[in-house]
Amino acid sequence: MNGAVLSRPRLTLALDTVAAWTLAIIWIAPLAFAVWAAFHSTSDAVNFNLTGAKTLDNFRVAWEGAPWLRYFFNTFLLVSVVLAGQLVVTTLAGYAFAQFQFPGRDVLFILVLLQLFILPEVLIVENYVMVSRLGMFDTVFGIGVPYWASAFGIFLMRQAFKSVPKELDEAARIEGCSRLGVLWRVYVPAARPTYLAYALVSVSTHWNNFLWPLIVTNSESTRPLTVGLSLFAAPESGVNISVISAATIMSIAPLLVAFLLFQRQFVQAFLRAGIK
Amino acid sequence: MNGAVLSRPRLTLALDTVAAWTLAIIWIAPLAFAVWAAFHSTSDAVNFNLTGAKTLDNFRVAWEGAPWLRYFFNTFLLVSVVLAGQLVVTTLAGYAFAQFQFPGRDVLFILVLLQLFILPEVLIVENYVMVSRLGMFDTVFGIGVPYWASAFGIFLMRQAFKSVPKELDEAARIEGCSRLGVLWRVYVPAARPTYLAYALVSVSTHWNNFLWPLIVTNSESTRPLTVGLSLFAAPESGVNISVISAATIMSIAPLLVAFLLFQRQFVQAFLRAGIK
Amino acid sequence: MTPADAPFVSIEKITKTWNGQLGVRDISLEIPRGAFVALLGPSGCGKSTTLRLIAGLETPDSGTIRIDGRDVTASPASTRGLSMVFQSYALFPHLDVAENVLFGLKVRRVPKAEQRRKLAQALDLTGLTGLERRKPGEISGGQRQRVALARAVVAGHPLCLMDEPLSNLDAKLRHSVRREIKKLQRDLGMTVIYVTHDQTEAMSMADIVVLMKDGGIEQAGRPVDLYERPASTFVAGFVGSPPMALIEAEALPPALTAATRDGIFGIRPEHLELAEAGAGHLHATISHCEYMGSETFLSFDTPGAAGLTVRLAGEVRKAPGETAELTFDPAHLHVFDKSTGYRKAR
Amino acid sequence: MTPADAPFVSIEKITKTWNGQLGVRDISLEIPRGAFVALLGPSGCGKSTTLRLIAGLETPDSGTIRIDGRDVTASPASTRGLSMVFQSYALFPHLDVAENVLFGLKVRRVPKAEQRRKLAQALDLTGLTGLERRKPGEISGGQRQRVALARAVVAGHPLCLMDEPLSNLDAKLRHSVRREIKKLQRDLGMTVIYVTHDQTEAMSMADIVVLMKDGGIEQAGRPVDLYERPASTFVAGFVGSPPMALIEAEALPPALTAATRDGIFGIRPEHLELAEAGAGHLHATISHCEYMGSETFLSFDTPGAAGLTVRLAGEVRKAPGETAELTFDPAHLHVFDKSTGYRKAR
Repeated sequence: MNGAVLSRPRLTLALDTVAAWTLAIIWIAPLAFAVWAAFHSTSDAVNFNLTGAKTLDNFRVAWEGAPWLRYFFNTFLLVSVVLAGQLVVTTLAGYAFAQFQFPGRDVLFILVLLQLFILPEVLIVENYVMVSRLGMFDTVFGIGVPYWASAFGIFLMRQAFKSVPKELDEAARIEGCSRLGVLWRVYVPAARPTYLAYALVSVSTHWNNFLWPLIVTNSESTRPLTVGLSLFAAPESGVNISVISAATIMSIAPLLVAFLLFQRQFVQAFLRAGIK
Repeated sequence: MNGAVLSRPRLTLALDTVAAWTLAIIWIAPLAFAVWAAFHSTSDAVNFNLTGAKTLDNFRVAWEGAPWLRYFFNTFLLVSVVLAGQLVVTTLAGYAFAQFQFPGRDVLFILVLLQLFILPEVLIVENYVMVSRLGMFDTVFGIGVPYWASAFGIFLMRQAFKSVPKELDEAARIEGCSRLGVLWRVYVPAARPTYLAYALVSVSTHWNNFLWPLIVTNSESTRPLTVGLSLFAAPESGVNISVISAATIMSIAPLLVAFLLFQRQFVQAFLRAGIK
Repeated sequence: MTPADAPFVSIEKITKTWNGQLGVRDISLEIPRGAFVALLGPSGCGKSTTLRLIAGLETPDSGTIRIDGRDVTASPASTRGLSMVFQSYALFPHLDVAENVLFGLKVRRVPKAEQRRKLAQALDLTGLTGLERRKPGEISGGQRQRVALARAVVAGHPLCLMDEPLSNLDAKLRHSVRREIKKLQRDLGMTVIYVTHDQTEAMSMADIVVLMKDGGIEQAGRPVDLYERPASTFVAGFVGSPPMALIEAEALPPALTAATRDGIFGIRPEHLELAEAGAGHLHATISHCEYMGSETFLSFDTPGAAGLTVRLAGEVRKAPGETAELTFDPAHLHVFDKSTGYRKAR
Repeated sequence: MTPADAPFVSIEKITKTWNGQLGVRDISLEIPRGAFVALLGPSGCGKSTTLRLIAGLETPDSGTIRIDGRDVTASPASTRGLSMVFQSYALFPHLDVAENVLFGLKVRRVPKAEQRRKLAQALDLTGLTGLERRKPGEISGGQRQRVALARAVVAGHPLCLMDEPLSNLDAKLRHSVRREIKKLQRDLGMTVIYVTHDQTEAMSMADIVVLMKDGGIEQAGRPVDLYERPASTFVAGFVGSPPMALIEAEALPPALTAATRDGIFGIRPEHLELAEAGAGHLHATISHCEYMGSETFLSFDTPGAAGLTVRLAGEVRKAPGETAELTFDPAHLHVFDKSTGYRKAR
């Protein structure tokens, strides 16, 4: 888009840049505030005293306040179970919707879309009854399984598989591949950026998820980070904003570190999934 | 994909169909249970008594239990404010990311992606502090504004705009369009299916959203449906599963009706946004 | 297994429709072993459908397809023992050149040593040696085309299907790759079925040209048969560059057309000449004057005659709008039936 | 405003690079009003870049572009007063045919009545009347091409740029649309700058052919100049179908090359003939035999000669591998400098 360097649109460009940056700053403000509060005393934090002394005390207090290692492990297990199930289910379902003609396909696809409308949160009472009946209350599977058949994931995979040129499918079949062989050797590799992008979204969503785990867990051995954090931060426990911020930063630190470390790959994955 | 009708993959096809239907049934089970429970007495509902008599009592009880009309209006206002803001912001930001080369573009895009990782829910305490400082506590704008700069929406629009052939942009410029003219006359119409699909996802997400409105509202005049529903369904209020199900069905009825009425258009929008 | 003179590929009364839309109708064709057969025709004529039916990418509604004597009508593509070159080349973007070429051998679990040997051979044959580790996105269009060819020949299948393999190349490259494909086919003794809409490709490469129209076969034969004895006005107007002019009886002197007043008369550009005033068989107005370097084509408009063109050596400068007279040796006239368009016995 | 004989479009010492990658280097070109100019060359030669620079879709690093005497080097595309036909046609998929054609007039807020009048005119000119309400997805490739043409002519801009407008059409259609474009240009008196990689298109349509190579202009002139006096071996090998054969001095009898032992000698296919045994200037092996209907091209391999081809009338059947002798009139030899490739004065 070299046209953007033409003289006339320069003003538009400058305005756009300023707007974009303002937006970004507003956006990042809560995170920035959390980081800043975590390293300062409560009085400095609530008074926005920018010259206050830095301290690590908040982290020490937060760390000692709850079994964080157990929570980290639970969350890690949870996102793994969710992601593994999602990858299998969305791949097979996405492939079926993208490339097969089977009876009732359109009705099924409408049901999938319906899930995008009626989010599980609103049916939380009914989901709770279901999970209890299936004996999965207070287990990692109980938290994870309802998310396996992710409508968004199926939609995304269907989209990625649809964008694979039909000739590649046909060429693979002529070269001797079975239906599943074509899926494995052609579609899955072609959708790699989409897989990576989807995995990132899934991991971060379930790392951050709160409401459903809160309802379905009631013991320390299954409780994920977010629920632990909310218990820790509940008004009854009497901890202050700085300590809560420290605990929050601790909870999202693995995500943040992973994001910063693999930034380039993440961006690539999103860009490439986006270009298709 | 007529190849699917070949003799050998018939078995695969049959298996796939059975699997897809099983999946769909498990999927739809909570919703089906909610509908069923809403029309039956509590004892029939919890005992899964399939022969129990139908009743509308639950709806009567639920309707009288809370100011639902006010809640519907609040939710309607909320999703409108959110969607209107999102359409403007995601269009401009998506266009900038897709077609402009400006200083700091990549850093900004990384910040956008970061929002996909660090969901607002986890920074809920910090968001609360921010919104209170800006004087938007307990207002519709307070609930809605944090969602305007939707990372997912920006990403989606960028993707849709990227998929517009460069020649269309160039042809419009040669025919006399300015930069904004090109956006309005070429990119926005080309992205129509994406807009429709995104609008549907946004409306349903914010119709269903619960956690943030719960925290940011504390009066009947701003409280949306979901928060009203949760107050109504809270254990302290002592209502039973059948009445809760009736209230739930009532809350999501507008979405369900809209979905069933405009099914064909919705599916088209998703399919066409998907084909790109 | 089969007698040596049996056709290698045989199609019997194949019909294929989609929701009532015609693909091909009741076509039959026999292709001898080792032949280069071009399926030629305008878009929508059914040539690609025919190729896809042979490949097994579509199943016919009725009819039989035999390859090497075996009835493959219901067999999936993967078991038909053939290779195919796609218009888009259909290279796997995530695999490098070597992996693309070896794709089929890997699927069929051919031993590694044999894979290596065949790869070296195929790359050598197509002049790709040294590019093994490049991805398809990193090589030129012409090189991609060769990778597709290498993948088609590496398995050593005796039958290779090609779907407009040259249409994504530029004019220069098209000409040289045309020769390479022809050479490859001859050297390896492959049977090639080649789909194209370009009569130049079909005429210059094929042993047998099958000209299709509206889902049926209009004429099948050697290139020279189609050129010198076109079976219908459609063939006459499709083959040749520029194609045959078609003239109504009324536009010609009665003496020439006395025998068949209900005919359409065809004449090739090379058989038409400019005549002195008063000595021509036809009066016409120049509509276009196209200089091609070694020759100039003068096109004419006149009522009752379509595609009148004269081939003149070197540069000739004439302005559109001038009138001229044309003459020809009546022995070169082709006669077609006016109502059916089919050739009349002559 | 400008004297009648001033060039309509003039390009002066234009250079454009992308991150060090060459687009075009220091090219200058003058285009008279009403001319049909073809920018010809292999892919990557800079012909499309030149067109996009004139259109205002790219800005040059240095140099000046003038249209109708006005310096437009820094003007955006929308103010240059020209129209463009894209290779992909660039029709807006959400607008119907009429809205596509009128797009520019609507943007410029031309009165409705005038829009209607111009639309009717443009549709009539391109034979699209009756298709006004169809979407681009509902019409054929050839019709889409016409919509793009109609959109280009409706505004009445005196300059129209075309970027390989025929490359998405099939061979038959390409030939007829070629003539339509030429006729349109002549009838409307437009100045057309036409990019193509196909020398046949360039030679048959253009008043001036600009042959480009590696970002520079190799030769600009009338088609007959390029064909009969190619400025370099590149031009000789690019223009003509088949192009000129290029022969090293060592491969020819010393008597013919005595004057210029350090030359490369070129000869056109139509000037080569098969000779009786012992009477030829060159001995060569037949490598390909391509039947084209009205003629057959025999290609030959021999050390020191590239692209040796003889044009023979009608069908000639020769097997590759046979040897033959070739003769020619030495007056038809073109002589090029061996080291630079440029034509030697003759």
